[in-house]
Amino acid sequence: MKRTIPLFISAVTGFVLIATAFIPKFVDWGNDAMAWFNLLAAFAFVLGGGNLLKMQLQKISAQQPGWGYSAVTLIAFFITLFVGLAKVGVHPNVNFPEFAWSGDYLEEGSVFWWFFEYIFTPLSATMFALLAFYISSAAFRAFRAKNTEATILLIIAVIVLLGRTYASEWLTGGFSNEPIFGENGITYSDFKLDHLTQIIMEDFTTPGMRAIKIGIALGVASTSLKVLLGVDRSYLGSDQEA
Amino acid sequence: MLKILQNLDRRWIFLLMFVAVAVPLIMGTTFPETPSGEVIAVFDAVDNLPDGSNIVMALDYDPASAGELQPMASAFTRHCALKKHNIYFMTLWPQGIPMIQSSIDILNEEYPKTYKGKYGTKYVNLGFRAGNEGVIKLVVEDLKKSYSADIHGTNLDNIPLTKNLKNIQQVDLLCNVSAGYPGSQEWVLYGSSPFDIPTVVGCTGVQAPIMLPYIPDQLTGMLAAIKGAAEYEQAIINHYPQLAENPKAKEGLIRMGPQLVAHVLLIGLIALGNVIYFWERKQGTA
Amino acid sequence: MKQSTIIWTLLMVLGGLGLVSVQVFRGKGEVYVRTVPVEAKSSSKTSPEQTYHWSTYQQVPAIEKGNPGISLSFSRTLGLWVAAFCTLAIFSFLYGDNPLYKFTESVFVGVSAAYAMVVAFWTEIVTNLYAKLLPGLARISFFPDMESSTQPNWLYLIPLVLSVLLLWRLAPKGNWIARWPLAFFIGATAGIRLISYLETDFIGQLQSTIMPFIVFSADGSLLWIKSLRNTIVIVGVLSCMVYFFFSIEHEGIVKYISRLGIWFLMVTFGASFAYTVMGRIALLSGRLDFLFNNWLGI
Amino acid sequence: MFKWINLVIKRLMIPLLIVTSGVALVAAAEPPAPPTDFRAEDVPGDAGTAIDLFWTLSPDDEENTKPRKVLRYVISRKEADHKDPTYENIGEPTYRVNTFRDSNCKTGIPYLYRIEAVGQESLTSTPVVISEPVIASLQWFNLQRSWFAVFVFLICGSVIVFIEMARRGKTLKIRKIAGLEAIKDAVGRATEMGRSCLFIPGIQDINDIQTVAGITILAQVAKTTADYRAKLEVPTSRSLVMTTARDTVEAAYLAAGRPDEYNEDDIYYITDEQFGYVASVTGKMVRDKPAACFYMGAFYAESLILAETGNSVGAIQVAGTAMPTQLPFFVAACDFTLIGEEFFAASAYLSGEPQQLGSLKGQDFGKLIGGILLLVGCLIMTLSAFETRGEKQAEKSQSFLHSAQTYIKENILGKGGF
Repeated sequence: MKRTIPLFISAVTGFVLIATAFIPKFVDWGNDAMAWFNLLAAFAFVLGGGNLLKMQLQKISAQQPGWGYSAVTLIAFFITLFVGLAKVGVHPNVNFPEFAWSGDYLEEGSVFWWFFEYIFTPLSATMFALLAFYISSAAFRAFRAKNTEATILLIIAVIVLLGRTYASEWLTGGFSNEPIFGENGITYSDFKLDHLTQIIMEDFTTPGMRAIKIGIALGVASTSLKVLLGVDRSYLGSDQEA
Repeated sequence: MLKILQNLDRRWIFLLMFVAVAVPLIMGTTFPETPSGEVIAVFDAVDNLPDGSNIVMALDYDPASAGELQPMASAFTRHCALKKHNIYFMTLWPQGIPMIQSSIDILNEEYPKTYKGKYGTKYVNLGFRAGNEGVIKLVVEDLKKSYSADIHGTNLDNIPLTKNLKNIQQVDLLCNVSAGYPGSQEWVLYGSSPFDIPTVVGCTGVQAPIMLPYIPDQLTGMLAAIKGAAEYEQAIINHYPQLAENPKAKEGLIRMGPQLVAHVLLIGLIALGNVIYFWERKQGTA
Repeated sequence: MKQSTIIWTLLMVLGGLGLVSVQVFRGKGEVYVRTVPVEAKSSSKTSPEQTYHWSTYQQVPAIEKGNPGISLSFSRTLGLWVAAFCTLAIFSFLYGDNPLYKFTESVFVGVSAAYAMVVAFWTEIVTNLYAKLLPGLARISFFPDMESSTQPNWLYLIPLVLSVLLLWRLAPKGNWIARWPLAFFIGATAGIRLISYLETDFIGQLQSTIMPFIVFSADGSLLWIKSLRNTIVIVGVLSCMVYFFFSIEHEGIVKYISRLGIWFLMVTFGASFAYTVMGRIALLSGRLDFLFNNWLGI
Repeated sequence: MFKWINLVIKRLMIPLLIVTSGVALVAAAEPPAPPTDFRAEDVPGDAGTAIDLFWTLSPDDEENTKPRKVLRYVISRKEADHKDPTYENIGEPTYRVNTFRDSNCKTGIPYLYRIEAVGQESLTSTPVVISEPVIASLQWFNLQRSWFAVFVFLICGSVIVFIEMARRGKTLKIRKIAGLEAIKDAVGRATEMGRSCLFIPGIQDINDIQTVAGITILAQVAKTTADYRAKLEVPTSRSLVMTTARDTVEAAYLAAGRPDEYNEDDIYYITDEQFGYVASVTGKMVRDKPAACFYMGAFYAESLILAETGNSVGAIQVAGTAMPTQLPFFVAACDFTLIGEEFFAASAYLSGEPQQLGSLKGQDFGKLIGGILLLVGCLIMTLSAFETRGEKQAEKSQSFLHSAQTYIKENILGKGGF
């Protein structure tokens, strides 16, 4: 009951969806399954909120260090949830003004919109902007040409970094269109940094990434197969958890 | 000297980085760009379509990546507006809804003749659906199972643009602007590759190398990072000089100034760090 | 250490003073809006003459200040300052972990969880579940333009049940039942991934890589640059694949091929490194752009 | 009163209208010529829900005339058997487009299609109707994907066969992985210096396959530290990972015969929050100065902060991850990095679990097929290039090599079917 049914469910769902690729008749079933899948994904957001609630409440009730911040999180969570679900400050749909709830929950000027625009946006954007600073200090303290591999990596990185800005024009803009030797078609301007960058991307990064992708594809396929066949059951967790 | 450099507080480096980005930004320095082949491919994909073609604009990013991707999304929107294309907006990120809104604002404010008040006949906002690749899988097979109504709750059967649309296999172009998962990779995996939907993407620098092998077979073209956005803006301005007056159409170009200074700073830091490293090693062995 | 702390604090204080002075003397950091009156006619047939009135506000550039219909928006000006405060509070983490950062971070966690939940609720749960199961109720509450003849789609009871089971995970007891929806979820993901990855990333990539080593132009002469580039790509893919082939030891010729493969990988990573760096800097300039242009108006 | 106005309007306006419309007609508007050769086909390999339409562009639909004579085409459809059939508009493709797919068909119903070209001022051409009704029929197997089915079968089959072989006790050989030696050296150096080792199993939960691989490698690291009597610390960012890590390390110490040296408190949970976790771990690194740091698992942006701090305290660093975006930073900042699949291979090698080994072997088999196909395909294309060298595009011979080349690209790897 605890293990057999889930294995059965996942196997049936998975194989039906695989079959949709080959048997047109299955496409409609597959679409129904995907519609349910998307609904479950929406409930996963609700589950995420519930989990957050549960964890923060535990922290607060246990008076763990920093429980005050948990309270802040909870307050922010509930206020946002309330203004979003209650459509605070939302006008009804212009075509149906007598339906008070027909408006758009993210309408410009509503409270939920305000939360997004003036709290969520700056916080998330700045969190990511911090990474630029970390990269700068890592550049100074961590990226060392310790071995051949790291040396190649750093040299290429420098070429691409320069080639993707106006620096390539400054440094190598003067390279002329004259052929280097004979009639072989290679000119000095082929060694401009931006052109080098292009060659690196097209002739070296592309094959490298292709091989990585081929490897990942095979890895994904074999992992998926193991899940569907019930060989890999790690997603079920251990029995103690239940 | 070595001692000082070895024990340098990293906050000084942070400050350097801040200055390197802030100063060119305040000065507003811009450099001329020449669109590269990849960007021209994207430009042509949008420009060579007949006026009034159907374009799905999937904006899968959030405010965290807007710094890099907003210029691309705006440029795509402007270019489509200049070509009077019909645009279907959608997103796989919950935070993407306001991002769509800013593109729609461009349509209404800068191209009122073609778009203002023409919701449903020239553009439609499908909004967000949960399910990541599940949504893509569904919209390429059966749009209305995923989107029964648009973002305003209007039934898709009551909207002229979507009334006869069974799925998005038949659109003329798919424009995707993406900040990660779900995004470009998923659109290629579940949309453009199995159903041969012509696709162009604009993606973050982090994703760009990962998307590279798909060009040109599965992807028509790609705008990679802020440089791609700047070149694309330049390509549009070259063809439609009226945009040169619009400062908003040069967002990406303006960002290339800080980019240059910061890149040079980073290269300097890497070089200096390595000099210290080899110096240390020499002292250690001596 | 002490000394540097003092220097940093001084810098911060000076910076803050500078910001305040800019605000005070230049009068920036305010948001102006245009009032747009809305008149909506009722759509119901019983009372067609009834109209509803309200106003919406449209943000305008500060230059239009003083024009008729333009007013200072208190809520949005406050918002701008809150946004600036949040930005600076997160940046303060660069100086060191501090209560201000922790506070804003906690707010962020709460707001983002609730945001995702609200959006998922209105877009997916209400439109695709509630409206499918209870179309009559949905029509009079949220979707007035739905066909009144729409019948409930009972097939959607299945995802409803699965969803309830999923939320059961939060219950203290019997949360093993949540494995059923989880199994559905995992099975579906595995099914669609198996096919699409093999089709696009395995077969598709092989197809794109099959090219001639040597290319001739239309008149039969050797295009040696094109040939060289093709060869590099093919050799690159093959040698990297050899590196990731785990069934043979790296001895003899294989050793050299895999060595070549690792160099290709390093070039790949070098480019990827540069692109990532580029992206991160763009994010920072985007944020500073907000501080300087939207808030300070420099 | 009304009548009078009506009369005036009729008397005055109608001639005026005629005159103006006549002028307009003379000036610009003339209905465009209709498109020709309009035909319909059932879409192959589908469930009988779609019909493809093709036509030759209207002669007025020219590439570069302005203003355009044809703005769009209007396609309508009716059911041929219906009692009272009327054409319904089903789509409006733009100018210069000559195909349309109607995806809203019902299986088995004959449809008639009609196309009109629409020009300036909504003037429409004479309609063109397909000669006989078409039926969308259901196919039981999508033949276009038959070769793909072979590949799926081969790859999945080999994974299953190899797992079965491993279960039956057959030894599956995996090459030596250099990174595993590096782990030993790093622990050895930490012992020499009398400092601790730090192991970070990524920031994802235990259900992530990379975390699992990281924990497998942790077992090996723990075995080595137990042998060398070095101190091992494992801060985790998920509580479940902590529990698993404790079990793993305890077992490793037990196996090494030093259960008394295992200290549960060295494996602890910090916080789920990404940056909070990093701040705490880096703080600890600066204070304790570990001599060896291991990063094995799923990492995001924190990879570089961790590696940087490790470098600044002079630790030997060994990393392993399958995150393509973070690999460059680890390679640049660490002494040794297990790259992508190598990381999983190391885990399979160490754990010896049949399912891990079997799937690794199955993937190798897939790579072998891919590699051979790639090499053969490229060789055939090269030979064919030599064969057709110098021939004009038009007279390219349909030799065996040429058809073999197209078959590989279009049928085996493409959507051509058998």
